[in-house]
Amino acid sequence: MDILYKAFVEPFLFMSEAPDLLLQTLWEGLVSGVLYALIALGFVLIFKASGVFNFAQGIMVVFAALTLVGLYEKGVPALLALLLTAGVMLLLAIAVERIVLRPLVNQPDIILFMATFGLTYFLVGLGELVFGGSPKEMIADALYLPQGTTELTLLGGPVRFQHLDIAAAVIASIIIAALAVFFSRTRIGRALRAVADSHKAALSVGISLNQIWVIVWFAAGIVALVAGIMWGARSGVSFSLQIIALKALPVLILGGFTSVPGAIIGGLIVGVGEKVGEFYWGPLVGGGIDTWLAYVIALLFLLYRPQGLFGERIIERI
Amino acid sequence: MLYREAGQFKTTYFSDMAVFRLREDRTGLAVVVVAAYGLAFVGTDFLLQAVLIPFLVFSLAAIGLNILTGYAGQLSLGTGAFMGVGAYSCYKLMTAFPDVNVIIWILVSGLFSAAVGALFGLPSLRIKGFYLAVATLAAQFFLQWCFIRVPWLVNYNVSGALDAPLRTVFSIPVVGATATSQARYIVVLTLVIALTWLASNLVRGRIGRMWIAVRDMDLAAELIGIRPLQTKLLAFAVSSYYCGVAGALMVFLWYGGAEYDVFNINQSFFILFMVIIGGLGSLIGSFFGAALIFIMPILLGIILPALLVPFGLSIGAETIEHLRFMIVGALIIFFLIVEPHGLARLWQIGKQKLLVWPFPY
Amino acid sequence: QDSIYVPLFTYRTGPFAGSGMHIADGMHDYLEMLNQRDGGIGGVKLVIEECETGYDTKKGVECYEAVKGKNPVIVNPWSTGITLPLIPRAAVDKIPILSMAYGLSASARGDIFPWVFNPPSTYWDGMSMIIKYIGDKEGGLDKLKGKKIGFLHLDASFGKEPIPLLEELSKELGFEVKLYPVAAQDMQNQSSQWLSVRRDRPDYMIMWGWGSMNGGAIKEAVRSGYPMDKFLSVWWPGEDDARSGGAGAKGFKMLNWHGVGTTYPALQDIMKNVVDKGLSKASKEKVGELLYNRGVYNSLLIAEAIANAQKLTGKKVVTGEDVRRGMETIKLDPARLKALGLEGFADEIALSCVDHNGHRPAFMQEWDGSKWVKISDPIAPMGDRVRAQLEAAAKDYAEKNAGWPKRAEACDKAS
Amino acid sequence: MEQTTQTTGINGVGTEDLVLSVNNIEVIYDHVILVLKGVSLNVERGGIVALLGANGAGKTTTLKAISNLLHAERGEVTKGSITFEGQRVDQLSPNELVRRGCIQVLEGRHCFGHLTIEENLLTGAFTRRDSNAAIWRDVEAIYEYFPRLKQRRNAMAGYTSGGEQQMCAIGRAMMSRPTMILLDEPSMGLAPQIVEEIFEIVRKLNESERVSFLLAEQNTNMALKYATYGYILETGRVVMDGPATMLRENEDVKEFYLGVSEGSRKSFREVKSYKRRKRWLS
Amino acid sequence: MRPPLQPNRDTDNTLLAVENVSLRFGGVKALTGVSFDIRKGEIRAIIGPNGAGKTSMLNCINGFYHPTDGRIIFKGEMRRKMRPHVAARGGIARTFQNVALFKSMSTLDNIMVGRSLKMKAGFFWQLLRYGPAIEEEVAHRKVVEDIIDFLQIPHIRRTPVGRLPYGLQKRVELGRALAMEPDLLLLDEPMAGMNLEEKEDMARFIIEVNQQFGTTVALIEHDMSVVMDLSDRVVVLEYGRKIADGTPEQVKSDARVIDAYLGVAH
Ligand SMILES: Nc1ncnc2c1ncn2[C@@H]1O[C@H](COP(=O)(O)OP(=O)(O)OP(=O)(O)O)[C@@H](O)[C@H]1O
Ligand SMILES: Nc1ncnc2c1ncn2[C@@H]1O[C@H](COP(=O)(O)OP(=O)(O)OP(=O)(O)O)[C@@H](O)[C@H]1O
Ligand SMILES: [Mg+2]
Ligand SMILES: [Mg+2]
Repeated sequence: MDILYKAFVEPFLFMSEAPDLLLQTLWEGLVSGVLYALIALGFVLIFKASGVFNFAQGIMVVFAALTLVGLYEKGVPALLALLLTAGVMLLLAIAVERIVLRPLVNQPDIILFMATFGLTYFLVGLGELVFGGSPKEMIADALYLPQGTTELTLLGGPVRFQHLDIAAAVIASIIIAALAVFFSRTRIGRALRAVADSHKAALSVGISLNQIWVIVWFAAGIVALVAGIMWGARSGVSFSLQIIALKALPVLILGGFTSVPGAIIGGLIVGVGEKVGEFYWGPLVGGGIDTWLAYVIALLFLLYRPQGLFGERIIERI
Repeated sequence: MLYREAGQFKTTYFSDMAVFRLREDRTGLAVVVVAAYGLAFVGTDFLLQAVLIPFLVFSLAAIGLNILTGYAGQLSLGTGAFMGVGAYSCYKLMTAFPDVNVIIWILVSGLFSAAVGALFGLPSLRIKGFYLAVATLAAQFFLQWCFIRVPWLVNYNVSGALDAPLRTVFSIPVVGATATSQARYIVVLTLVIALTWLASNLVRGRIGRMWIAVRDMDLAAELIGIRPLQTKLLAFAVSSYYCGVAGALMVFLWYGGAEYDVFNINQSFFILFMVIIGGLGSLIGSFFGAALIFIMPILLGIILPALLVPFGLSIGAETIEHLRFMIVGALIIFFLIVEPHGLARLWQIGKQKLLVWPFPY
Repeated sequence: QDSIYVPLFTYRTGPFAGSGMHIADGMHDYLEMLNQRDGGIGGVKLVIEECETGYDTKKGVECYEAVKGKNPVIVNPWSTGITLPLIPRAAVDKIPILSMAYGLSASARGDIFPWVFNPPSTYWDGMSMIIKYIGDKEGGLDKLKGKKIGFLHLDASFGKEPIPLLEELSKELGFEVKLYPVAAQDMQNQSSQWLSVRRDRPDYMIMWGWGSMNGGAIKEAVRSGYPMDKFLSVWWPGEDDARSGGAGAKGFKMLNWHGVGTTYPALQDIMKNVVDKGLSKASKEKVGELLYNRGVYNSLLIAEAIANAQKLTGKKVVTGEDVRRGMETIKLDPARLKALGLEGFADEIALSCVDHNGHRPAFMQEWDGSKWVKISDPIAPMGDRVRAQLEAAAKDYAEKNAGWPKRAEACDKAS
Repeated sequence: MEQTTQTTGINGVGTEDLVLSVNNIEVIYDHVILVLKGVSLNVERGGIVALLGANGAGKTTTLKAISNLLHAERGEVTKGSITFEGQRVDQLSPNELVRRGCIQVLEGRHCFGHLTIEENLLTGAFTRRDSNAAIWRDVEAIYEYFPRLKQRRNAMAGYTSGGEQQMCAIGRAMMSRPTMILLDEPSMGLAPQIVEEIFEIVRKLNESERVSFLLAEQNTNMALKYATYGYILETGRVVMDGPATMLRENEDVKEFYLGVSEGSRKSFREVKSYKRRKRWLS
Repeated sequence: MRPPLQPNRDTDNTLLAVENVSLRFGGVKALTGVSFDIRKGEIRAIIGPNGAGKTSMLNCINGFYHPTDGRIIFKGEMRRKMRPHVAARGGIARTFQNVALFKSMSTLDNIMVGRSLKMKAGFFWQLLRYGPAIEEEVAHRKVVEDIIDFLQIPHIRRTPVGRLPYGLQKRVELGRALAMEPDLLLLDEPMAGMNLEEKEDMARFIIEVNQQFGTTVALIEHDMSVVMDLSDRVVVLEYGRKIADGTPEQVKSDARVIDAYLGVAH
């Protein structure tokens, strides 16, 4: 009885008692959601456009952020460093296409997935070789990212909003809107979806996989750079950041591998669900449940919709 | 003419259905097995303890995952956790009943992991492909959380970790501080050979065919009367059984004590990669994969410095590590490009070429 | 063989590299300094070899097996996860293990773990010191009644180890404990934990973290406006971690037991003989930082144990077995420290066959925005309490590891 | 129809008039499986060439070798050469070939399942640089050829029927405005009416826009009715070739491919099994 | 044309009755109120233009689609929401329009999978591959070899079917369906992509199966000569509705059928 009360009544009582905390929790959830979505977006781009599940997205985030900071430390002005980093991501995209993807065209998804794992290994080694293993600070000021905090008294309590988080939310929304339009409205966007469906058929109608792949990997590289800047400004830039990419998985799956808006909605659901769950129900079992809560949330949604909320329908025909 | 199919006729279906249809293959296998046992007596501690035992353990786990992912086509990222279930239940069993032969408990602990695996396999009826990975990821993180949060699992150990009490087989210690690497190796080798044999029986029979059918086209499989859920769950259970046993072997015969962290998501990925690079749907591929993913970095760690020293380049351990990462990554990509279907296929092609040798086709 | 082989398990790669590399540099540079300055120890050159573990148990065990054949005199796993599987092996292979202020706390009991050393203090010591410090600030331990103390820890055995003690103390002293576990994959993503902190409003926060968890926590604490002077940590954060919190991190406190900076003659020697000669991987400004000096302390113990072993056995080239004895006879009193060029670097410490830890006091230091400032006298651990934990743990280990060998090694007297 | 055949006889045509010429190619799959053992064929400008042969003869493989799609299946051309419009194309990427005007309709449909029928058609125009208006005009033209597609234009291709997908695949290829189309089993799975329709389209494109065709087809009857020239492939070798009219008169072709032995068509009911089975077993 | 040796073909002998079946996917009406029956032992053809709903009809019969309306009675039992594997157990086997073989398996194994339903040895025997497991394996292998011989494909016994040319894949698929020893065999365009000779082979197999084992066959095919020669009765669908039903001769001369499907009279 007591346990039922604790599980089903108390949390809600608490929510109504301290609405300011609820608001703060929701805000934190939204912000983490946006940040997860930024990472997930990189996955979506590549998956949607080539059917490749890119395991290396996490390390690409780290790699981009490290390059940016590394260049800055070498004395390159921040904005130039940003441009140069974009250039590096382009080179990476070209190299990946040449060396990894081109020879593996038309192979099963899981093989390409494995290849991106090889890429991850390679990038980890290369990144550490070039930049060393020590954590670095993101050059948030030099990039004119707002710092600071606004504390508002809302619903009877102080609620804090980090300016950085607001910036992240705005930037992420812009990117996502732009990509969503790109995919559904443009010629290249359509070609990207075609490639994801079938390499073979795409080849046969003259879509240049090579070109397409460079484009999406570059786009994913840019998204990784943005994610790297945002995450870096929040948590510092180090190789352990790549672990966070794992959190992008439930987001991705929840939203559907192929949906750009799905990434953001999935991110928000996971972010908010995780924070609210941990905040109100975590203490019941000793806390730390946000390590798996996201996956369980995703699983529940999947049982209802096996292709994720916005994923393309899984075609089952015979 | 070392390797020829010609002249070896099968007069019964029975002999035609043997695993190794060619005499040469059978001899080859016998040689390998004998050599493997032989290594126990000539191998150094390093070879046995740091190379062969883990290699065998990973091969077993890879066989487990291969059954699920390679044969039945269900992608799983929860291998680490399922190994953990095996290890923790083995610990509970062998501390609760210390007098029973530990090998029995190792084998029994797999059953617990099988049950847990089947439970987490339930969503596979509805969820497929990469999406299914989330169900297994949920298993991975949830179970890992349990390992650390349920102190009962480690008998309320102050260290919160698993340790390996002394256990003997025929009064030779095989688990615990005093067990020699020889003894451990022989136990692991024997178990791995036995379980591999059973797995090969299974995958060649009706059940194996049903798994492959579900993998290749689950809709068609259902239309010819295969119950998809049962078949998938069976694959989850059998696969988790193997992983569980591998987990128990890993903790008690290799590490000799471990924290919950050894069952983390990286472990799951690690084994998945062995399976893919070795060859999905191939038992021998599991061994190849384990060798490539586990042993190759060790070799590189030994070879690289030796290679670089003559050039007057003395480089630090971390640079070697970085190079090792890069080379392993590059090699993985290289092997995939050479043969996307894994080392097992490469092996097969090699044999085929040998069969027609000296003609090119 | 006319050299002594000292393998160093290090991690300059992987998620914990940010902490690991400074430690590695400190360890390496001190030993290298001895080589350069004195030609080794007792005239025998040290062969220093790093083995990269990446903080990964699998690779750590592999490193162990790889160095085992080369007659290592001591092994420093630098990871609790790696230490655990090595403990039973060490006894068989006769290689001492030095897990300096980490690892299995029970291994402080030399009578049960003759091959394992974890000076200068256990985590229980550390926790009791922090509580004592908080009590002092509040004006007495009895003032803790009704207070709320949050415990932010890595969700692993390392982070969980002090919990039983903390809970016991809470019962006795009447304060409330709130636990905030951080999973390894969420080290840099602690907003959930800090939200809960905002909900619970603990009067003090105690942190037990490693790697990027420390920096992440400090950042989040600053972000969520937690008063930094109430935020205390065990001895693992470094300058990088504190710096990442920016100006807001000022006031953050942590336990420490050794000096920072390069004012000590031995560190000057390191500068001169190693860093300036380009033999170090550390950049100049990192020399003398907290974790660097932690590594130096680690090597100080190794070197001292080797020197002791040489004295005890009369041999020049000593083995692991000898160094184990050397370790047990470590006695670093102020005079000895001064002789080593480390006057005032650390509190004195003496180990024995029974006590492999020392249970030395540590002091509290505070981040002033750019460096650590010592702000307290040495705080002694709550001896009795810690002893009780230790007894129980040691007994527990021996019981659960049926067949755990009785100590057969003879006992040496410190010279 | 007879006229077409006669006006564009193959003999005596100079190489500059060959759109496509395949020279003695050999194809190996997976490094060990030898499938084509020296196949040569020519397609002259404005020709319709039929590629006939039993299952597994290597028709599909030949077409894929030409359009360079073999790489994607781990097959490779190990000998011989292929020229299109007078230039070697064996090393070109498939999309470059499409850009130059040679497109293949894959056997077994291969529509983009998650794209709608209309989007499928539009991807066909990927390599074109013309205005949107021109592209939409062509889409409408295809809807005119296949009214069924128009009805289902907004359906996801993966959910359409087999025949609808086949039409979609053919329409999609036509969208690239090619000068040469490699058609692999265009009639498979189509209703008789549509089959006629397709061959009529082939003829129309051929006549009005001088599009050349190489078609692998099992429906020999139809193929030889519309083609100008034919090759018969058996186990990776060309065993017979000649103008369509000639092939149609050949006794063997009649018996094995057209099913008119002794003057009239046999009923499928009366087929006996004593036929020359050996041909399977080589 | 066909030999008049059909002994018991009266209406009581209905094996399967489709009554008023409708099937909708969102706005698409794949089938609208279709009724017909299949009698024991006959060869029943279903024809119609592309997208008429033929494949969907077969999918309803073996439980892959569930009709939105109407009912299907098989062997006197009405089943509404039947899972495909239940249908298979009940004796319905089929081949598919887009070949649905298990690509990585050999011909032999593909057909062996078809025997799965008939194999009973338990898990533990399978593990040991001993006793009942191996006896059963050998026994069924014999049956499968017979099927392979019957279909004249012994030379591709061990080839992974993914590598086979299309026509042979269709044949293997038939083999797999036969291995199930079905009462009702559904064939979806079994002769697509075959040349004449191969069609003749296929026709012979179908007739032999029908006559020797008395298997009832439902057949979709676009090649009119095949349909006319083989089938006892023909259903014609257009836009999901039945527009004709009768003997081949009746259907062939039906004006609506000519108009909708055949084009020119054949
Ligand atoms: N990917 C592949 N790997 C190995 N062998 C293949 C592959 N694709 C085709 N083959 C083999 O190549 C031969 C020729 O096949 P191809 O598909 O070209 O025949 P086809 O003439 O088009 O037959 P169909 O009329 O059935 O389509 C066959 O024997 C087939 O087994
Ligand atoms: N799962 C589905 N979802 C949506 N529409 C479907 C689905 N299955 C079939 N359809 C539609 O129903 C109609 C009938 O399809 P069906 O496959 O039964 O045609 P068919 O008669 O077999 O044609 P064909 O001869 O071309 O194979 C088609 O228009 C198709 O697009
Ligand atoms: Mg073909
Ligand atoms: Mg159909």
